[in-house]
Amino acid sequence: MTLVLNRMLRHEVILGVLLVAALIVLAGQSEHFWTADNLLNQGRLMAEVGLIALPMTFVIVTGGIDLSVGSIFGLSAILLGVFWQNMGLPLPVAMVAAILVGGIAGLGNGFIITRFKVPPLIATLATLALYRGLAEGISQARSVRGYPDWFFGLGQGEVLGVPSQLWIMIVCFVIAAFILGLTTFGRTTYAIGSNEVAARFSGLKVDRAKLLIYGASGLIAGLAAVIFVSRVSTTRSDMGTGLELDVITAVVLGGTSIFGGRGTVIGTGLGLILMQALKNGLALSGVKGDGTIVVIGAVLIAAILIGNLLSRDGD
Amino acid sequence: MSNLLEVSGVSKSFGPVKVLKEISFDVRPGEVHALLGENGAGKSTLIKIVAGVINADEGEVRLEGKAVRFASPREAAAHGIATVYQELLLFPDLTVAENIYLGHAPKTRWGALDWNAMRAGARALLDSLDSPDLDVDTTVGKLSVANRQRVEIAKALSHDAKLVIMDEPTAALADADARRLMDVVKRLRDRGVGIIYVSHRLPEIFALADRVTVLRDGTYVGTKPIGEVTEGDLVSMMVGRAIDHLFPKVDTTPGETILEVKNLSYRNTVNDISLTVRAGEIVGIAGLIGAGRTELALTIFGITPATSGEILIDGKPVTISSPDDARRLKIAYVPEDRGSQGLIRPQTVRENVSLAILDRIARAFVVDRRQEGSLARQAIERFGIRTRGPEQRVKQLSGGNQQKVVLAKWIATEPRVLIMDEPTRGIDVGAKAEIHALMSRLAGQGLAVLMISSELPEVLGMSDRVLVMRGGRIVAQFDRKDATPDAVGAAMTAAKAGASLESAPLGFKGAAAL
Amino acid sequence: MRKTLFLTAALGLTMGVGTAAMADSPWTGGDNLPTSPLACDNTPGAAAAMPYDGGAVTGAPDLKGKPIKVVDVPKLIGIGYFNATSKGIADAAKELGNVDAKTDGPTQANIDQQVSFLDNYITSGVNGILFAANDPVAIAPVLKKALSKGIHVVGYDANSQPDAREWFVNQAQFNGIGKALVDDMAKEIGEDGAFAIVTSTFTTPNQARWIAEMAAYQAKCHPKMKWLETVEAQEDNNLSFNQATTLINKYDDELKGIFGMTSVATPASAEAVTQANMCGKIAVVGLATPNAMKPYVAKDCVKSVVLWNPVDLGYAAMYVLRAVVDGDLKPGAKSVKAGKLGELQIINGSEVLLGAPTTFTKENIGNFDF
Amino acid sequence: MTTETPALSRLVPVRRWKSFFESYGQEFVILAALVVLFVGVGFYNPRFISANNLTSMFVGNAYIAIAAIGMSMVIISGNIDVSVGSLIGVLGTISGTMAVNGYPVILCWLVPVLIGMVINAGVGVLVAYVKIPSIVVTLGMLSILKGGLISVTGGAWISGMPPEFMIAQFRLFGLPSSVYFMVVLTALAALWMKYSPFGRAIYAIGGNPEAARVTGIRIQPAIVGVFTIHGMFAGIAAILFATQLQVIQSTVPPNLELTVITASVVGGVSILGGTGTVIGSTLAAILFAAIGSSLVFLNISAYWLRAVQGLMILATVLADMARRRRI
Repeated sequence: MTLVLNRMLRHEVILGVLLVAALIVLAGQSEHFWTADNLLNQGRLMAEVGLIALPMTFVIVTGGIDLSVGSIFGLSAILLGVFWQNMGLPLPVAMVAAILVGGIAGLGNGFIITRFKVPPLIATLATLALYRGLAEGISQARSVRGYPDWFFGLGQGEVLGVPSQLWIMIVCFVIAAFILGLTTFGRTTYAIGSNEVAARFSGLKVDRAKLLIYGASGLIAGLAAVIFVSRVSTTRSDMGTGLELDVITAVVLGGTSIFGGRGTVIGTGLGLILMQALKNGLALSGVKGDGTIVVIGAVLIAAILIGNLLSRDGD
Repeated sequence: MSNLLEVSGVSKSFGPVKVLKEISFDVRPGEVHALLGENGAGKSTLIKIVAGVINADEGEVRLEGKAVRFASPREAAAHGIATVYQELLLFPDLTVAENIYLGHAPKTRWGALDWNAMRAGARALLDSLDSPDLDVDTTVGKLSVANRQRVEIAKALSHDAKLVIMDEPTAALADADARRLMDVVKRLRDRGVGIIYVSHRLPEIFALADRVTVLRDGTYVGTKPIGEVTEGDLVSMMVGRAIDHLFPKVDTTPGETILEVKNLSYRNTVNDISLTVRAGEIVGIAGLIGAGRTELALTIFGITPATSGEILIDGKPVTISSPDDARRLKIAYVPEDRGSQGLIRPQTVRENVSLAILDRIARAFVVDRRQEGSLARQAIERFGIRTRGPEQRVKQLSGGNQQKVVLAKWIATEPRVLIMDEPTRGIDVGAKAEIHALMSRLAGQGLAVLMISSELPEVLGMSDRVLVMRGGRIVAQFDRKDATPDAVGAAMTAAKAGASLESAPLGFKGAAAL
Repeated sequence: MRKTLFLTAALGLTMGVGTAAMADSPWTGGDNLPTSPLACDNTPGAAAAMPYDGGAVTGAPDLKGKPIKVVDVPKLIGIGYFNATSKGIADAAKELGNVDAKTDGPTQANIDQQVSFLDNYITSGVNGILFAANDPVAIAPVLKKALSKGIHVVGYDANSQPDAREWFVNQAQFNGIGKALVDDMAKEIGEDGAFAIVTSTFTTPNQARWIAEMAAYQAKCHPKMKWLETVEAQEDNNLSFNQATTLINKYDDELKGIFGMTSVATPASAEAVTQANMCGKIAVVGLATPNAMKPYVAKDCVKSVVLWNPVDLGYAAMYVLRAVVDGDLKPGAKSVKAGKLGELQIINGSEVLLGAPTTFTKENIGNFDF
Repeated sequence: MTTETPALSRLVPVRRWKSFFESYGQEFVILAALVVLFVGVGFYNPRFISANNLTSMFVGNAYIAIAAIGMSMVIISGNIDVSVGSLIGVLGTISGTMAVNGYPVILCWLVPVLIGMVINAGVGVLVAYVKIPSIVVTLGMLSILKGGLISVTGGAWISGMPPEFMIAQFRLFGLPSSVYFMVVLTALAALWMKYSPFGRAIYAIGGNPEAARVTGIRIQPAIVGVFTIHGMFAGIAAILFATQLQVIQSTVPPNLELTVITASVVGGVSILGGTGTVIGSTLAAILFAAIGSSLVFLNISAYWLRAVQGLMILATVLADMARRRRI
């Protein structure tokens, strides 16, 4: 059993070591880094990317990819404002509706991918442009502001001293880890990514699973958008631009194979934390933003490289 | 006469499995040297070593007296060795002409590829294969399997080869095409080319070969001039044991009809099929490649839902529009291609065995690992899967054990109808007998078994009834006692039974084994 | 053929939708906030005295005269304009001698990243923050957090909500810019000329504000001028160039002038006019930094460029921040001293006015290097 | 040719129109869409199809078409490059900086192209030999190049390049040089892809790597080669990009990689590898330019541009799927 665990978690172990090393170095660079305040705050800042990375892990484990999450994020954000201000819906209803629209947009991706057998990269490249265009067209580039105070509790408030969105993220993280690791749905996800034909031939509901996964990806992007709007108190149609690259980087850094079939939610969590720790820690130790980007790119390649080299003599 | 090719003491292992053990044989110029052996005997591996695709672990290959060790197929080709592969290594998006000349295309004075010469050459080659109907400008992806085979052969011929290796070139060809090909082979031979010819069609070998070498389970059995052996000799050299063991069919009394299919059609590949399978009965389906057998199975199993017709289980009509539907109706399908359709190769035995019954071993969607583990251990024991344990990845198992995993996965669903497509393709003789025994035992327990096989001995040895398909239709039906190789073979190829040996090419493997 | 149908249908559909959307909103690119156009002559706008409406810092240590650490987070880094403000800040810091200032920020004008940058610097413990907001509302929470941690906050270029910072250095009032630009254009192309606008994006607050003020002022004071359309071009050189060229092609002789609303769009528009050989026939008026405009001004393709001096803007912002830290600038003050710029006037409660925008012409443009 | 093939005197029938149409189906569709667009919008506003506007459409987007040539090759080989936008930004900046610092103009043009080839050869090595998926390598490169560029330059604008450096502004027979570059490079690349063994090898690797290996194609060097050539096209695109205007923004052009990938895909290059032509991607780049321009002429707000692009990709891909299924 330990042997199996080792094999399954090899990348996670490498990543964990990297993370610990990074944390130690970063903490040595700035006394502000290793403080509860800073760490909790980082949790707040990474909540949106973190949330979207969870369904993205599923997507990539099935061998797919979803480039449209940033655009769905923008679309949901804009619609939250439009539903609430222009259509006069009560804010809670508008929130739910905006999240649902995200889910529908995600289902749209899933539909194109399963029904027409369009490769996910292309399908979501198309909807990346399409959903962003809709967001811009619908909003006519106007921002919606002036939300009631209670709404900001979601993105700016705290529960038991921990940022509220961090709770949401932790709950979603546990649920995602549970689903992918322990349930029949998780097994189906891995089976699809390893060998979609064999999964289909084994009587698994492949299309339904993919539809659900892409739908969830959109839904969570919508949820993240609502949280984000609450954090920054305004909606704009350009929100979430380029978000997909951050999310995919975190997931791939977390050891999920871009070819599918391999990856864990725990790995994604580690990848996320490593990324955020680098962003924050390097900034605190005086490295500028552009330098941080370089380091993250290099760490991404290095992590996969090390993983490849180690697995070569493993298998 | 000096030897064109000499292979001496060649061994090769893949991981823990030793697939070739000290093989030696030789080929002379202007000779057709048949290579014979059961599936899994190591013929393909041996051919790949000669063709430079893989390297031998031990031993030596000498070409025209000089020791050679090819780093790549291109190097082998440069030395005048051309190969027609069994698994048709073509480029579906490229044209016929280009597929033939890729890698050694004619060039113009300026070094550009000469497409006109390429197309003219391809045309000429195909004409010499009596295939004037094949358009050199169409993409290979649009061709039928038989036509792709012709392209593959033309590709090998396009090299100015001293030695041509043909790996079951006639397997997918109908009678007339096969004869046409044999003419081509003879022409090559007369020109002084040495030919390694792999085929299961014994009559073909007798008509064509000068000498024959037999392999069994990766070992060299012997080389004989064709005149010195009979079919019976070759079969016993190949199989090396009594056939009774290979086909341990237990006589059963079939019970109620479980599966009934009425006028089932799928597009134009499955035409108006009607059949019944009863409990405890094994119904074999024979036919050539492309006869629509697998397509029929896929339609019953819901991968390609029927476009018309009816499927009945226990006399009640059912709708099967997905494999999931079929699974719920207790229909199981062990597919033709283990690697790509049957198994999740990177996953463990445990994960594969539970794949089709995940919902049943789950409590509130959570997979019960303990139950899963015991299921896997039971399967390992019951099916005699040779593995280090439930946590071994299936890609590390041998072909026969992989097939047992697929079978175990489906038996776990407690099916009432079991469809097996090429159940023993590419697995060694011992495992073959085990699979057959399992099949027989399952039927004995009341399963309705529908078996598709291209190995006529298997069909004849295991079936209670034999159906023959051709062109997507069922063209003949035999009871076990009436199913002779001649009769079934003739039905498959639409030739009259009792025709001469050469004109009754049996499109199946090891036909004369019975 | 089916594919062609597909494509045509998709195109048709989208264009139909697009046109419909266009039809019910004659959109100029301005925002929907109230405007306050200035008088057509040169009467200065009445600066209504307002009480201080900026935020208050809590628990700030007394650092009067002591060295402080300051970070400047502009909208984005890597464009000429903010390089210039950053230079001004550095100059001022050097002059003051007791300030350690650095500039850091996102590579795209992205609110999320800007907020993250500010957050990190708050944690790392700076004494003062200078900012140019990508979104006045989105940036407010993090700035308030800074104030609550005893960090002094001064904005420049693009404001936030007033209560999220202490002071804002206003380079020029929106209605002032609107008037200057439209008056310049009218002078060059006449009272009945037609013009178009190349802006960054319709969501950029400053640009949207200026356009709204321009539209109001034009309607009031130059009613016969024809407003053709406004196109978006991000902060992207090549896109701005393409858009300007397309406008020239589309309107041909009808188009007499192009407004460039950003320091990227103006030189790109000038380049488009130059490459179309329309120098002298199409006027380019806009906001731009002198360095980028020198080639066009030298060739007489562009007569004048309006811009406050961004180096001065950064310089002033740095001085204002130092004054706040030292306690020299308190709510209710009427003016503040800013080094070589002298006394700067305080308007609108908590805004420091930089002064009149500079007009760069062939004669003086060589004197500026930013 | 082999000696054993019988006489070649038998005439091969000329390629039938149908099969020609089949292999260039996507190109015809895009051409048709272009014609529809030109006729439709030209009818609405004749100035859309004035020589001036057509020229500016080509000029302003030639660099995208050129970058898409290399991208098409990479995708045909079964890989992808999401870092091309950053690479173009970096190379453009290098070129401009050299020009301002007085290096000979020839070097200012050649050195960035060479650097692009070296960088992408490195990417190719990581993909082919270290076996890291191309999307991961280039995702990493995207960050490294983008961040690195700004770290080094601070995003300062580069201006004051000598006029003889501005190659994109040279004119020949009244047409700007970028148009010639686009047409000539597309034609050369198309011929090369069609008539060179290496070009065919790219198709073979993307179509069926296992078969390619058995056919004797050395896959790993070929992949490195494809990325290197892609680097060359990115370098040329960067030079045109940098010399189009008097000023170089030394940052990474936003979303350029997506535009380039989209041009390739809409041009008929299958993301699964093995099919497509560089002519298609150039046509698609022109189509996008035309759509962008037409929106201004049709008075459609630029808000909808992205939505139209998204629908275009979907329509193209769905139609392609439908066409394939029918065959």
